[in-house]
Amino acid sequence: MIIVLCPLIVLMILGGVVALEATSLLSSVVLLGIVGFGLSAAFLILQAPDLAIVQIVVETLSLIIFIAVILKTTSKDTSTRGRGRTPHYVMAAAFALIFVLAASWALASIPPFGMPSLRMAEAYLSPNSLLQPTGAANLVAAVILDFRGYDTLGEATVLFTAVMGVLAVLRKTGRKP
Amino acid sequence: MNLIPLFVAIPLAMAFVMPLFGRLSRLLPDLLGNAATLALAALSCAMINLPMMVYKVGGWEPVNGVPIGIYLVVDGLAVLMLLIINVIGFAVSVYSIEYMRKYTDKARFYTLFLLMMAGMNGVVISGDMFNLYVFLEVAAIASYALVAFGTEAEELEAAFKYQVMGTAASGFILVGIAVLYSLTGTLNMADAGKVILEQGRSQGALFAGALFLMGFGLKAAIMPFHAWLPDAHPSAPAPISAMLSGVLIKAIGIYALCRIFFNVIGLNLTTSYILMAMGALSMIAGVFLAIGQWDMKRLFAYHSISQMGYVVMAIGIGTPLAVLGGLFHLVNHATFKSLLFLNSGAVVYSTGNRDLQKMGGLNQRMPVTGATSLIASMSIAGIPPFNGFWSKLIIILAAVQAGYYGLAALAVVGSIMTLASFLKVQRYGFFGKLRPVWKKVREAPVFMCVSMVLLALLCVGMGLLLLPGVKDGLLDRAADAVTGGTDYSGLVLGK
Amino acid sequence: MRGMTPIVKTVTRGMAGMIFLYGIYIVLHGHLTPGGGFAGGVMVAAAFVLVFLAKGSPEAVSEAKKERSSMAESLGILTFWVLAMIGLIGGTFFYNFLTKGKPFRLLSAGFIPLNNIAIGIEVAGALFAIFITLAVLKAGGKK
Amino acid sequence: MILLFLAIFLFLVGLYGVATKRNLIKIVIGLTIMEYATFLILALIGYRQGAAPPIVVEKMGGATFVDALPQALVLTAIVISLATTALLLSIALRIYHKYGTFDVGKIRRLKG
Repeated sequence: MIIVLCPLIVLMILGGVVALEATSLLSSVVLLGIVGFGLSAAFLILQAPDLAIVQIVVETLSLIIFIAVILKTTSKDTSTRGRGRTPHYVMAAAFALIFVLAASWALASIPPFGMPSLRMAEAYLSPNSLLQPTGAANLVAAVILDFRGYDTLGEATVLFTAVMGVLAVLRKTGRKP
Repeated sequence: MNLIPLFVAIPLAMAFVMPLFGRLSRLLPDLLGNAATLALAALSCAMINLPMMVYKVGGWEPVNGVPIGIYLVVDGLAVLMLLIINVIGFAVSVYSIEYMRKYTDKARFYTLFLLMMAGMNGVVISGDMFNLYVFLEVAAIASYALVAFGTEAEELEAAFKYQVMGTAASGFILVGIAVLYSLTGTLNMADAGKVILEQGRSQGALFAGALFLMGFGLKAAIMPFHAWLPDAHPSAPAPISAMLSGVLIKAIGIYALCRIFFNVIGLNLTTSYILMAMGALSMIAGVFLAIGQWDMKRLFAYHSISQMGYVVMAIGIGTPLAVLGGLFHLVNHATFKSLLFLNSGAVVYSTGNRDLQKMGGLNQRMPVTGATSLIASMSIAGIPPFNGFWSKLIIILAAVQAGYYGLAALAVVGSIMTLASFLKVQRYGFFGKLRPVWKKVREAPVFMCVSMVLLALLCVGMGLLLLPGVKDGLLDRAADAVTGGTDYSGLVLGK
Repeated sequence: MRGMTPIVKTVTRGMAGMIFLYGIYIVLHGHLTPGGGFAGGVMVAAAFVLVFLAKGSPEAVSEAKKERSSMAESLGILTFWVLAMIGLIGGTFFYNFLTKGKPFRLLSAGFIPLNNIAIGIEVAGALFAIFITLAVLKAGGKK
Repeated sequence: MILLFLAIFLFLVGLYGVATKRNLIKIVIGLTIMEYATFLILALIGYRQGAAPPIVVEKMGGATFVDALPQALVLTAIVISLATTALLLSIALRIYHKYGTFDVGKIRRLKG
């Protein structure tokens, strides 16, 4: 389990770093795919088929959107390393160091991997699950659409908001003359 | 029938209907938008003086005492926030009827505006961490789009910066939720608070607290995390600036911070020192940055950072009096800061200019705008008898009472500097000699004036909230909800 | 936007149909098997995107398509809202008011399949609208 | 534990991209990586040793399932992330039309 996941996540990290450092935006978007599809494989290993499916289709579609944008504009990363940015990098490194130390200090107190505490989820996963109260065989669907359906309304609203935002931002003229 | 879900359901319904029918008539978007905000304002007024309510969405009863569905909780603090959001929202939507004529696609503007209202209401009534996150994103994404609504270079850049920082903040919040879920096994805030209390506050909880502080601190623009605000708030259309500065940073920043720190994780001495330090820093640095600005809206935006500093500092002090003062200041700031931004919008509407150096004497041509802005300026500067004076007085008294003399002195200094910078606004903007360029300037249209006068009346009348009978119903209850701390879980879950 | 060669168009038409059907299958079986309204909705949107890319629509047509998919999105999310509100009228927001039926059948789990369909429509409309908006945008302003 | 660490490291890689890259598309990519890392963290938290995926199949015994709740949260968060990315990209596209570049250094208010 860990033996499979560890290299996968390391691969994702490497993919992420290379994607950020590539000079061509098109290749960096494609390299982002390593992270995305790697994530989907990780979901599959972590016994989350729902997430794996969604992640694959979303990754594909967001790749299309990224590429559509880049083809309309430019694929060269011409950005310069602005002058006097060294303090910036030092601060970022210091923050990362503090963050990692704090995380390692904190993660000692959470339950070990593979043994989550199921306080709220107990009811969703009752051993007698044939009789679980929603009657759905897919427990994730039962959670997102029934137990936490209100969240899903919010989620759908976020997507709706984003579409309204995209349509508003990309309309032809913003102000009346 | 319990009405709590309507706070989210009404604006959402109007927002969903708008793209379908908004094109049919010119008046329809205005009508639908204002009807929704009016209904919300009425609904929130009906919530005053009701006892604390817990609403179980989907009718899922707790199993073995553990909540399994999403809870909506309306307690004193939530009622206070609902009032601010919906009353200011109503005033702003009335104002937008005229103001947004300058922009195209009004239907989409109202859609996004209502979605933002729904998001904020959802954050405030939620009793569940992840639900809070989802509605926070609704409000935040709507606000990103609204900042970019004019689609000019300035607006787009500000929106991009705002959204990048906001999304990073959301990432921190989500990791914080993950850590807290792993620790407690529940997402319900009351239940999580109970578990943390039983386990003792472990390292994981503190780490989650730090993540939340970064995330919500960024959304509230407290000082080390403020970089986006002075760009985003001035760039937005004026009604949206008023909403962002007046309400949004409070609803998805300060409110969420209070909820998590006081009611779930529980405040300890370190966190309260951190909050006080961040608050004092924002208070002083914000006002010093503000006083040098010549762009009217930018000056107001820096003052938002500074005034939020007062609130955060007072909440960090944590004594009942300080919390009361902080919350009162929060309400007051919502009224006068949104009024100031609406004033600046009226000036921009009539003159097309927001540079103080080019204004002057506008009082002669725009009496309503001038008078209301004078009231708002005196309120924010803390001149008696306006509302800002009382809340600042309470905060300073509370700081002295708790033995933080330094903080009290800083608060006084901040207040004096605020007065100075608003004297500057009045002197250069509205008093003095009228420049020949502005000889033909006309007062803003009637709906804009109505909404500004409404907010000005609130500014004058808000001091009444401190009267004994009124105070118990609203402010005391809100302060109790905060200072009650982890009693929250007992109240929500029932003994 | 120009279209592609006839071979591409023909193959795409067949492929897109299959993707579309598979998307609908995923939506309808969301409560039984992995997937659901969201995954299925994205697939349906992807089928439309495929056809769009192969054919290349003139901009006048795309504008109408954008309006229509935005309206489909509104209708989908409005349906979801109505399903939640029926619960409120009966007593509780989001109350699962339908009979649960027999487990493992297509018609089971109360309103979950209906919700899945509503979300599927919403997501498909939303993503296609985003795609069209980005695709037909003409470069304006300074270049 | 090591897995969570690696996930947090991925989060920091994304943050590094957001904080230091000077190209709008690269910044968006950095944000996407950050979000992916949070999904991974959530999925790791919900995993149970030796448990089945949370789909009930007919005639199965009393199997244990992995925690379905974090999975539901990730599902919601994926949609939110997609929505954010789309909006951010369209703003970036519009900025490109104004300036003809994605370079932060050449865009007036984004310097620094």
